[in-house]
Amino acid sequence: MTSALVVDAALALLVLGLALWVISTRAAYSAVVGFVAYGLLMAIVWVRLAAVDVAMTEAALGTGLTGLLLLGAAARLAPYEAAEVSSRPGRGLRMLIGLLCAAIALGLAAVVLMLPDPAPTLALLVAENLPPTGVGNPVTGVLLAHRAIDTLLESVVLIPALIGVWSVAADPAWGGRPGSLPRPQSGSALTLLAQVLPPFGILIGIHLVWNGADDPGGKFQGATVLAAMWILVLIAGLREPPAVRDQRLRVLLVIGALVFIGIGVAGIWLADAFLAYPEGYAKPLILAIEAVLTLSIALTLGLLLAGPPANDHRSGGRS
Amino acid sequence: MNLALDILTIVAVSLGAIFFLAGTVGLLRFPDTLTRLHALTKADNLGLGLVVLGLLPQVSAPLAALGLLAVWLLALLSGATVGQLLAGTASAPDQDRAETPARHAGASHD
Amino acid sequence: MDSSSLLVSPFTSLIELGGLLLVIPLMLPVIGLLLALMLGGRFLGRFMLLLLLLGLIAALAVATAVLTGGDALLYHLGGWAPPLGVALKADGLSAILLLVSAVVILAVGIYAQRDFRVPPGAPETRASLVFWMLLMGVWAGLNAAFLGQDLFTLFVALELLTFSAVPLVALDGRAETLAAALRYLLFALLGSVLYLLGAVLFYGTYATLDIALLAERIAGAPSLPPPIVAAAALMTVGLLAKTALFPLHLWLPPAHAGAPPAASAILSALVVKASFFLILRIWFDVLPGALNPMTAQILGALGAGAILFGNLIALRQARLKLLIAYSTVAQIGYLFLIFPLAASAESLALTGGMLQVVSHACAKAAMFMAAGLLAGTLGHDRIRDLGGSIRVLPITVLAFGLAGLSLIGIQPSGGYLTKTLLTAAVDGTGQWWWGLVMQAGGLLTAAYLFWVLGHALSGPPSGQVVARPGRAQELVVLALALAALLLGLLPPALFDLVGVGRAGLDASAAVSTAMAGAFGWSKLWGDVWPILVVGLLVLGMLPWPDRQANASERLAATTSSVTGHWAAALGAILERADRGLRKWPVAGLSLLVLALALAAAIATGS
Amino acid sequence: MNGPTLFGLCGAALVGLGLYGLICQPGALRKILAFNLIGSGVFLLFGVIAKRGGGALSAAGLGVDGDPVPQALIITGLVVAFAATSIAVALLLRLAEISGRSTLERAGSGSHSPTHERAPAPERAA
Amino acid sequence: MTEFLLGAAAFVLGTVALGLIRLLRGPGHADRMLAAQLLGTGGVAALLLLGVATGVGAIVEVALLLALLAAFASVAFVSGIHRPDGLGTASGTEHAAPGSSDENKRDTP
Repeated sequence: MTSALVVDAALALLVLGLALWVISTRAAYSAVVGFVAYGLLMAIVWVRLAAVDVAMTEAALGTGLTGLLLLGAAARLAPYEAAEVSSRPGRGLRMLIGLLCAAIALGLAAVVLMLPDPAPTLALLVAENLPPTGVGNPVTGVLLAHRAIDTLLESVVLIPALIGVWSVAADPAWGGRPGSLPRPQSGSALTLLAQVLPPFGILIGIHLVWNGADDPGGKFQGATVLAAMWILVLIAGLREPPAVRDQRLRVLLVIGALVFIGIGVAGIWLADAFLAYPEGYAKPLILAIEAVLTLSIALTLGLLLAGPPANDHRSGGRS
Repeated sequence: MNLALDILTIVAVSLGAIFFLAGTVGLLRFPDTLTRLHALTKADNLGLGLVVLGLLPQVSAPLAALGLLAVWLLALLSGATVGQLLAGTASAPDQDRAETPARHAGASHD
Repeated sequence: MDSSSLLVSPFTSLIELGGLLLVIPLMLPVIGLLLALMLGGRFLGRFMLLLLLLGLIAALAVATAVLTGGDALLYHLGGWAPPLGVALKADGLSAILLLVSAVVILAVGIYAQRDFRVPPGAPETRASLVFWMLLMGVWAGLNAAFLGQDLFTLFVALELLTFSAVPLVALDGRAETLAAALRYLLFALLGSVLYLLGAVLFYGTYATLDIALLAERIAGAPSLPPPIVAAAALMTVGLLAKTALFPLHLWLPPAHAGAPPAASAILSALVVKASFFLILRIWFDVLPGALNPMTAQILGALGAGAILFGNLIALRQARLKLLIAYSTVAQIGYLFLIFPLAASAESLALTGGMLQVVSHACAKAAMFMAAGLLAGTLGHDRIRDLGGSIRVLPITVLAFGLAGLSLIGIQPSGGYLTKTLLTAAVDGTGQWWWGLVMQAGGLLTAAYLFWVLGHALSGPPSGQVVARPGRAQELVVLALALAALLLGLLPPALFDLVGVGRAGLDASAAVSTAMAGAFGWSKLWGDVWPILVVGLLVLGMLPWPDRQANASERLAATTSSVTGHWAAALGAILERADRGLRKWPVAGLSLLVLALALAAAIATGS
Repeated sequence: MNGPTLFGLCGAALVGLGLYGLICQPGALRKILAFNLIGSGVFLLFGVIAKRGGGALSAAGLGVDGDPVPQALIITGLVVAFAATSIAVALLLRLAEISGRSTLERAGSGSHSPTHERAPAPERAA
Repeated sequence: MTEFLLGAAAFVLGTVALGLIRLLRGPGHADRMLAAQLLGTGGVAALLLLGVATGVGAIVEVALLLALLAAFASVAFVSGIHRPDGLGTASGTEHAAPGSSDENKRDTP
């Protein structure tokens, strides 16, 4: 097992080095590039920790979507960056804060070493209680049956987040199309990529959702891939983002959570509890919820990236 | 037979690893962005291809083998596109304008 | 019993649902949030009002069920019992908070009908859709935080709350409010991530996140394991950051003062209470035995600091909304006095604390909305230029004053009852210094209220009326203020609610002992005369009509002659200290120091 | 020393680094990045706990590798963190757009102080 | 064979980590992104090696996702890098904010 440990040590060092880079480098843009690389490595770390579902989410969200969001922001903020240095805290204060942060990190490290051994776990309990849910992937079972409320609330949380993003729009622009994405590029390579990649991506996304019931994968991962493909098409200028006032868009955004709640409420009569599934129907219901949620989440994630509504024509700028 | 496949794996994976090394060296030693870009896209795509080739005999399920190939194809496709896009940026007529803020930021850091 | 059947009868069918009843307050706002996006449009406000009414009925039903049943309502979501599943629970504290949120949000909903209506001709406006949706989001987050029994579900609830509250701050889209919202968001995110870290350590030690199971397992351990010590410190500090307890209050004044009045009311009255409630949950439900004297004294000291500091800074504010925001900083402090007092007088302290939550929620919502009406009518909220506003907005100024009486703690307000109970607890524990802080806090509160009211009452109207407020708006503000003022007259039996679901807490007995002889003329006089003295002092500093011409010189002269140079100097020093403390790196430093200090305090006690 | 412990220590260090960045970096975008680092460190700790829990079981020959409950919670947490990041970025971009600054504090003068509004406004002296 | 594959994974990771020096040195954003891209490809290779070595089939899917989204991030980078200069767009009106985008202009006021 020594070479496995070498891999782990290399990964841990790389992750720490990149984190240090992200914190300490001067230009925000370089820090963001470092953060994208960091996300990539974290995906590998998750694989090393036997958390393949998490690795997929990290690869899709941490590297892909967060990367686009932050790279775009860094590019747009670059003109203002030089002014930041002047409001940096003084050296003494920084050193004091650094010392305290180090103390907290050391304390945490000590706590990590003092965690009980053998570790307490719910893995066994989940395994025992997986059959009634009808799914084979325990993570999916936990997300959609045992702790369905977290997943429900979490898909709901995305809606206020989206409203928060939309809320910074200028009043006259309300109702229009989101305007934060990079302008369409005329480069043929991008157009080609935006034509070739999405079919692959959509296939992978659907595969992830469909397979997520029994193998690693699931709606978040699938939805993220779909969102990324959609954004790619938008960046290439092949499609326009939908207007915020669009009624169909709004229905699609909330339909996932509403269906989830609807099935949950039906569970009160059919299975004696809110968010319970009637015996024997658990798996099809879970798959149905996942399918609709994937659609809503993919749209929401895409729109979170697309930013607040701007004046109707995207290249028209906003005043 | 098994031994032959294992040897194929070892050879291909080792070669792939060496290509990665070559790509890294190229990235570090070549003088400007454009040459680094060309060195990198060739080396890492070949490296990944060789690794995939080496791993193919080690997986039993045909679906897994397909997955491996798909990974490589995807990397090839995106590598080529991104390479072209980056090259377009680097060699655009108004390159100076494009690169100025970057250079400034980088220079002030070094 | 006749009275109890009268109480129950309207809700019989709801109460029969048992634990399932809890799903209604949990899901109603969520459904409202989702439908609001789908429907949008001109009549959103009316539709939301309907949901708010339904929510109030559900909250009333929960409170009735908890009170008459005498035990907490418990529900296992999906039929999965913890540790695998997630439980909902409404004990007395949850029921009270559900109810007060429903009442305050309904009041705000009525108030906001006018502010956020869609002008004729427009299909929908940004402000209207965003406000109503996020109001639902806040409500959903609050209810989930009050009902959740799982530390991670509570984390998601907190995030739902934060994501909904932050954009409300920046609703008007000015640069200052955007900066305030961003500052609020980033500090709140720091708080939530520390909270999550604590939850992770809990899971790593006991493999469950359920509050009841954790309490059981921790009670069974001989001493607190180190990860739990760290978890308690991190979660407490994270939640303190979200509650904006001094000295972590950097984000609160600009955020609460910059938001539209309806949003300020919600943020100040309710949102900060959710994270406070989780601190209560952690210390009284998860770790009931671990609150050692040193930890309790630290929390109490921060509370005392908040009371003194917040009130003093409030006194120096020139803008009404900022004054009210700093008053919130101070009022949060009272909530943390219950930690040192709970050691030997748990029922008194907890009941007092809950009363403070309720009365402050009503009073502060009323004050922010009253300030909103004043600002909307006069076109500004500068205290010095409020002259004569009583003639323009008599009901509003009256409501502001009545709400203020509750904050000062005059009979029969909720604030008075809070003070009585906490003072009884102080007497019981012999920690006289907290009593001193409360007295000083009351007097300072009186000072700034007289300052504002004095300006509002005196002089001719000093400006033109920009717009007339709606009659419904004024009445709803008055109703909330009256609710805060009359809270003390509630039948003592209702205070039983606080003790429901917690062993050995007989709230109403403690309350009735403390209340015996609390109301009466002699007592009232004893409370009122120091306040009158303060009032006279403040009135002496006011620019009266006959001296209007050179009011500011007079003011400077009186200030220097009556209270002396040292007061002005002290004020300036405090203000600088506040500005320093509210700098981001300094606040971050305070947070780190607090985390380490709390960890040390918890560790030494265990 | 084994892999999970190594990553656990790494997670602790990430929390410390992120805290430092969040507190000391003046730029708001850098603070957002630092918040993501802290979050990632916390998730990493949670992942280590999941792995340890699974390890104890697989040592007992049960063939379970990792506790699915923390893994599910991490996935939820990652999505929530992304939502938080997107709100923060939207607020920040708008702030920069209309005021030309990308920091929480005004450069030089320290925090935005309410006392700026204390100056009496005499234009209403009717 | 497992040991060999793990060793190869460690080697590839180490090599691409070396490439991160380019991240430190820059000098341009494009060079930094190249380093990140090398890390992406190398990471995918390392993942595949790890997946086969440990026999977890689903890791291949992680690699697939990583490859897909690394491409996406690069596109984001390439389209993002134009923006401070308004390159590739007809109008640069979006950045009419103070100081515009030009380094030199910013110093004058």
